[in-house]
Amino acid sequence: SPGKKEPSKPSSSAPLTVHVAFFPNITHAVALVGLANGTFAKALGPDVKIEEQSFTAGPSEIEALFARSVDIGYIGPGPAVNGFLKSHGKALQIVAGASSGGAGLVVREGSGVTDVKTLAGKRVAVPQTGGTQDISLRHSLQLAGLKSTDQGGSVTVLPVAPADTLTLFQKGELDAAWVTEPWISRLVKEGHGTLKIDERDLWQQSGRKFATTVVIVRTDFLKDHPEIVSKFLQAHIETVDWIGGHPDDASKLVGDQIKKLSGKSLPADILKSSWGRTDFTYDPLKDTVLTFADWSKQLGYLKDDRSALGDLFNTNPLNGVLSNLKRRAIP
Amino acid sequence: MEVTALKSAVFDTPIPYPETVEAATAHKISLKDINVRFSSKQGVRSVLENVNLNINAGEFVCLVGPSGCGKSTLLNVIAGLHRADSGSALKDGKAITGPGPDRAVIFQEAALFPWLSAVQNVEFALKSSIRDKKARRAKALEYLGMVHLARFAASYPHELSGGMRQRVAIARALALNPDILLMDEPFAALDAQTRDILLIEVQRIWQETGKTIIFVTHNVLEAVALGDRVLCMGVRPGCIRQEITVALPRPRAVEEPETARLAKRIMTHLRSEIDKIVQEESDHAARELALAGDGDPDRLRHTTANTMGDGI
Amino acid sequence: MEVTALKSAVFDTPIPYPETVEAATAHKISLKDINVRFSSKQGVRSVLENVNLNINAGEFVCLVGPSGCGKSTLLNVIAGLHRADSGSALKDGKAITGPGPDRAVIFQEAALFPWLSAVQNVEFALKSSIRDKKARRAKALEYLGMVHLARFAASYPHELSGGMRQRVAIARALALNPDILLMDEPFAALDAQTRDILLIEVQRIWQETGKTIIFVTHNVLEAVALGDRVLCMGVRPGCIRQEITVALPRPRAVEEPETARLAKRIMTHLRSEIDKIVQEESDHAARELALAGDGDPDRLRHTTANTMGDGI
Amino acid sequence: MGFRREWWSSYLFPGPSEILKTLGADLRDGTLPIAVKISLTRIGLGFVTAMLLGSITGILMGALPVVHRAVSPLALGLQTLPSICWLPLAVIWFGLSERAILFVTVMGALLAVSIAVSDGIRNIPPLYLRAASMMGARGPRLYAEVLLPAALPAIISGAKQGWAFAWRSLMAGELLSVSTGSLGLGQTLMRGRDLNDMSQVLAVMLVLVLIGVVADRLVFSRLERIVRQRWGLAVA
Amino acid sequence: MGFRREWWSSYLFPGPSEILKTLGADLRDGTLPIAVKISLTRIGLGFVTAMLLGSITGILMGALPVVHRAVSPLALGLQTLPSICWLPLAVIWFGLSERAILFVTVMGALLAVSIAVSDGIRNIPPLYLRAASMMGARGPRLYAEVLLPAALPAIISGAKQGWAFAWRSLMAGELLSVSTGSLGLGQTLMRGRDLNDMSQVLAVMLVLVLIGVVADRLVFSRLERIVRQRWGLAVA
Ligand SMILES: Nc1ncnc2c1ncn2[C@@H]1O[C@H](COP(=O)(O)OP(=O)(O)OP(=O)(O)O)[C@@H](O)[C@H]1O
Ligand SMILES: Nc1ncnc2c1ncn2[C@@H]1O[C@H](COP(=O)(O)OP(=O)(O)OP(=O)(O)O)[C@@H](O)[C@H]1O
Ligand SMILES: [Mg+2]
Ligand SMILES: [Mg+2]
Repeated sequence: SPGKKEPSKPSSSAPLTVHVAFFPNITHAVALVGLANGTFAKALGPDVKIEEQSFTAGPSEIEALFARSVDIGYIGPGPAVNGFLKSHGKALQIVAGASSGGAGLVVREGSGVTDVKTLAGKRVAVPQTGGTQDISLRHSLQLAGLKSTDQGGSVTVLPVAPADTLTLFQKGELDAAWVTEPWISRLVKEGHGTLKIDERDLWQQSGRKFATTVVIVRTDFLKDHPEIVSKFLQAHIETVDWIGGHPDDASKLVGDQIKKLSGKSLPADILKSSWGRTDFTYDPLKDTVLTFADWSKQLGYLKDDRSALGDLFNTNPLNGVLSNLKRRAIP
Repeated sequence: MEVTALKSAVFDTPIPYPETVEAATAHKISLKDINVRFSSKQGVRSVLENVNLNINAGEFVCLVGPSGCGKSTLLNVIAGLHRADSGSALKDGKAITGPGPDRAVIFQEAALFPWLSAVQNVEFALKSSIRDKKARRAKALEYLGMVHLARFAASYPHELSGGMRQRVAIARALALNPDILLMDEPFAALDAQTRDILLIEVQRIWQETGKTIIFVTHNVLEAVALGDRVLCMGVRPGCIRQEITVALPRPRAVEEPETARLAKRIMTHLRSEIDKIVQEESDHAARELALAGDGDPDRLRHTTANTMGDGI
Repeated sequence: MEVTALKSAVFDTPIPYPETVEAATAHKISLKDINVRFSSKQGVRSVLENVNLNINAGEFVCLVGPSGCGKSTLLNVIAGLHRADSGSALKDGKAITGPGPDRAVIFQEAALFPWLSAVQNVEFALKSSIRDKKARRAKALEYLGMVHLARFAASYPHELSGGMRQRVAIARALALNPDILLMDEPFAALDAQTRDILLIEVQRIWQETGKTIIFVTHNVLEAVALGDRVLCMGVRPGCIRQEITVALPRPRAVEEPETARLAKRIMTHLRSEIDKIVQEESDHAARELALAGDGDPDRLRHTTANTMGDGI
Repeated sequence: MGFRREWWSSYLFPGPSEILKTLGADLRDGTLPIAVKISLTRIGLGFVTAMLLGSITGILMGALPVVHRAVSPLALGLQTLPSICWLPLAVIWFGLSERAILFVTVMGALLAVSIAVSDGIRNIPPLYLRAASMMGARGPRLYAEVLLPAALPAIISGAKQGWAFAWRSLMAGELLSVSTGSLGLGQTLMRGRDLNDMSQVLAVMLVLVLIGVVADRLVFSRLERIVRQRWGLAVA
Repeated sequence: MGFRREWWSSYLFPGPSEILKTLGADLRDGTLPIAVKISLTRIGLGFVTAMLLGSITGILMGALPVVHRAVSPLALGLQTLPSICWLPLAVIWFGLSERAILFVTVMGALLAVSIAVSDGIRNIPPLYLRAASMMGARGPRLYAEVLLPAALPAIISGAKQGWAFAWRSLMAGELLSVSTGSLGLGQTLMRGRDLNDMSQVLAVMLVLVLIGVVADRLVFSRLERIVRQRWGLAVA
């Protein structure tokens, strides 16, 4: 186990501060639980201060990381890839995974949609053009031989803020929506929708897993403080394990944290059903991220292909910790 | 302006004006027990106190008095631009509730609309009486010509001199063709010659149309030359101190000795009033001086005496 | 105001003023070939044309002329508030490049700051000369007392009557204690009595301090009573038509026959000027009438004749 | 850690050449011209509507003290609301339609214009009002021929504020995606931001500033010049 | 589908009782009082800073035609930029700190105030300027004792616009994550919106409007009354 701080470091008596970013969201449960339980603090020791940074959108978190105000962050793979490419591979790297699942296609009662093929002529919402759900939807459409209206097809794909999606669902202005939790649960409950596709089912080849949240590290920070990143990842793994072993305690804790951070609690039933559709893992699910990138390139959202993402993943610190724990390394 | 024969007759009438209330309804304008007060940080200031005044239809009444005695305020009350704190103001026996084009005012400041050219300013007054644009323009130019400003019809107020602005205001008021003309020192900014010409014009209009005119002036000779009656106002409290009926034949000329003699009488009346003010004011100023520089501009209070005017 | 002995001497001097350029540097104010033009939508209007004028230190010069002839414009040029289009304007031999407190102006409109009380308005003029607040306040009140407004020191401009505002402006200009006083009809809004008192005050200041004063007035008698010289301006083009040196002993009274006789001479000079304007204007107005109502207020053009003033 | 406070981050802020490249690309593939056209159409409609409605409410607030007392504080309160407050209402009332975007834009500028017009009218020198009422001008004629022109310099200044509010609100309103074919500048901006594509964001910012400059030169400054000249406000 | 155009839908839109319940809950658990306190502190600082800086730049723009020609169109262009454009700059320059939020707030109002002050100064009746220059007032004295007071009615009106801009910008600026203990009204509002919790959104809107009303009553209207009375603008 790592020793005390290197004596070679400049004699800054002030404790080092690590800025940890996350969303007050179920898919970010590992961060919420680990911070609440003190797992991270314990692992980093008294000389390192953790500053929590709560975000609501990936791009802002990337911006803050670019501005060196974030060192380690929980974030969706989309913004992580964008951030990596926009900084020409210099700003950040993915060092671990955090969650999987929690996305899918909800259709409105009475819309007549039964599967992807029947989306022809319908209006479908996604949270954001070029985002993960948009890519998943368009790829699924492609597989079903359909196209969106902007490509000369018949399916109207609309980027709509999730909050508005519910309203528009209720008003009958949308037929379906490809969204993430907790919106799946809310569309089902409050919008009388049905979950027609659980996105996990589309990823049979990776064991019904695909990256929803990953852990990124600012590259400079990793260079300067590899030991802190390792300690952080150790705590991260510990927390993933703990969540697996204590799902009820964990979900309750997450609910409390969301309430504390955003001033607003999720209804218990929404929390519960969202929790059920989300998996937690430290595996970055590299292949699924790269597959997304491929689709993204096909759809014209990305200019670069897979080859530009060579250094996106850095699993060395994670694998170091895993080997210490005598666990199987991540590819 | 050459006048051949002049007669004079002066009647000093005591005030309050001794008409009964019933009779008041027969007058064009009837003010009864008018009081106007202004309240400001310095407290309440009584400007008009128990002013009683009846004016017959077709009368030409001149108003003279020291600066700040309430002449403009009195005109405003009649115009309906200022509501008296108490007392009744009637026009044709009906209470005056607000301003109206039946009582045109020539304000002390020209009060032209800066966004309208001279001729447009006059046209504004004609809008309700003449619908047809061409006819309205023609009429407006006619009135502008009357004040010798036809050449400046298209000029905007800021392109005119002070006297020219005042003349546009006169043209505008005349264009309203009102029942009653309230003129507040309308010729103050004009040279004597232009003034004379306009005076003749105003008298002609008055005689031809039978308008009722109340004319504020600082020129006592002018007042005598114009008015059927000259009202001398005093200050503290502001009220009509003297009322002089001028029974001279018209047209009258300011240069004539008869007019001048009458004017001199009025001036003597006024002088005592002004001497009083000057005394009051300089006493007060002297008192202030001792306390001067207490730092608070809004709280000037009285103290002991001092001499004045030797500080330059 | 009673004057015992009067002598009179009038010299009509031809213009342009026949001084050499070299000599000009000896004058307090020296204007040479001043031209002022205004351009507006109606084209370029020449207001002052080749005005030449020299004024000695300590001189009291009165300026008379018909409304709109360019008196205020001439004052503005001397004040440095308006730059002549051509010609040179010198003060003490140095070119006038802008306004300054050495040349105080009493504007035709009072031009008080509405956010300052009467006394504060006067204090504004004193800010650079008196640092101490108490002393400044005292001095300001002194000047206000001079115009009989000490009681109204704390009043804001909109709480004052027209004449009172004008008096505050006079106090403010005097407070500047300038080298040169440019007074644009300063007493137009005042009653005859107050006017007389202030005239005496101005003359006293002038005699005691040797200030150079240029005084615009419409009252020719007043001009004669006050001025070392009376300049008669004319219109189209605006220039100094007549220059009359008044060599009467002081103090002079407007009531005296000698003064009146002199005034009458000046008025005769002026009348011809004004008759010319009236003729011009009414010709023009008549021409306009035929074209009236063409709908475009900005494009008034000439046509045939018509009679005036019979339309009411 | 020494660079925590650098003033120009190359990740976040691409250099001018990169911005120009993005601008060029956006121009060539038509994204930008279309976005500008769409947003200008929307702002035109929204701004004009806001000016009209705002002038009417402003006149009423300015001319009638009762209305002013009742409405003016509320107007300021409502004007402080960010546009995202109006988005849900827009969606509920107008669905995903151009009218929803128009609604958000108008709501952004309307009360700013009202406040400016009403303040402008209340600051008219009383002398003009006295002259107008003396001449018997009242009702619509008083409003149209005296109050509005007298307040015009203030109204033009207020219109600029309204213009800025309208743009900011449009940028928020365009987050409502009406149809995939009609991406305005707001959507282009947001997409750049969503993709952390700062050169895209800066390119749109440049275009926005440019539109503002042009609008000022062509409309506001010109109007101001005319009005100030005619009103005699131009300092010699 | 019969309800497509209803104006108040009970399931889309909470009734007053539900909003009151939310308000009550927010008050009881301290969310709202804390958020109000935090946001008021921020707006106070931001607004005052914007007024100060805006007045200075506005005076320069208003008094110096050269500066006006150069800066005025740019000011309008920059003022149209939505606040999200300033967020990245704020993060780079100030990190995730209170100062970043302050920066966004100030940038939201600064140019609006500048424009209002400069327009106010340019609309001053030339007579006052002539009187002032005749009395030798120039430089700082001219600015402080003549230009500012003469333009004050216009400046107060502009301050209201600045106030509205500042709030809207603060709402955007508060989306910057600062530290978990300092949730302002902006974050509360955004959370409500993110969760489509309309009763929360409406509760915050109510609070915002209320603050606006109170600010108008306590500050702006009061100032206006004093100024208009003293300037003699109050219509009799
Ligand atoms: N800004 C301007 N644009 C166009 N013409 C102007 C402007 N200012 C003044 N004038 C013209 O200049 C002429 C002289 O104006 P000025 O104010 O000097 O006259 P004045 O002799 O003072 O008259 P008054 O006795 O009426 O005050 C007038 O005919 C006026 O129309
Ligand atoms: N709004 C006001 N507040 C306080 N006092 C006022 C107000 N308006 C007028 N006054 C006072 O009323 C008095 C009379 O004013 P008014 O204008 O009627 O005088 P005036 O006779 O027309 O004088 P002048 O000949 O100077 O024009 C003055 O003393 C003035 O101070
Ligand atoms: Mg008066
Ligand atoms: Mg003049």
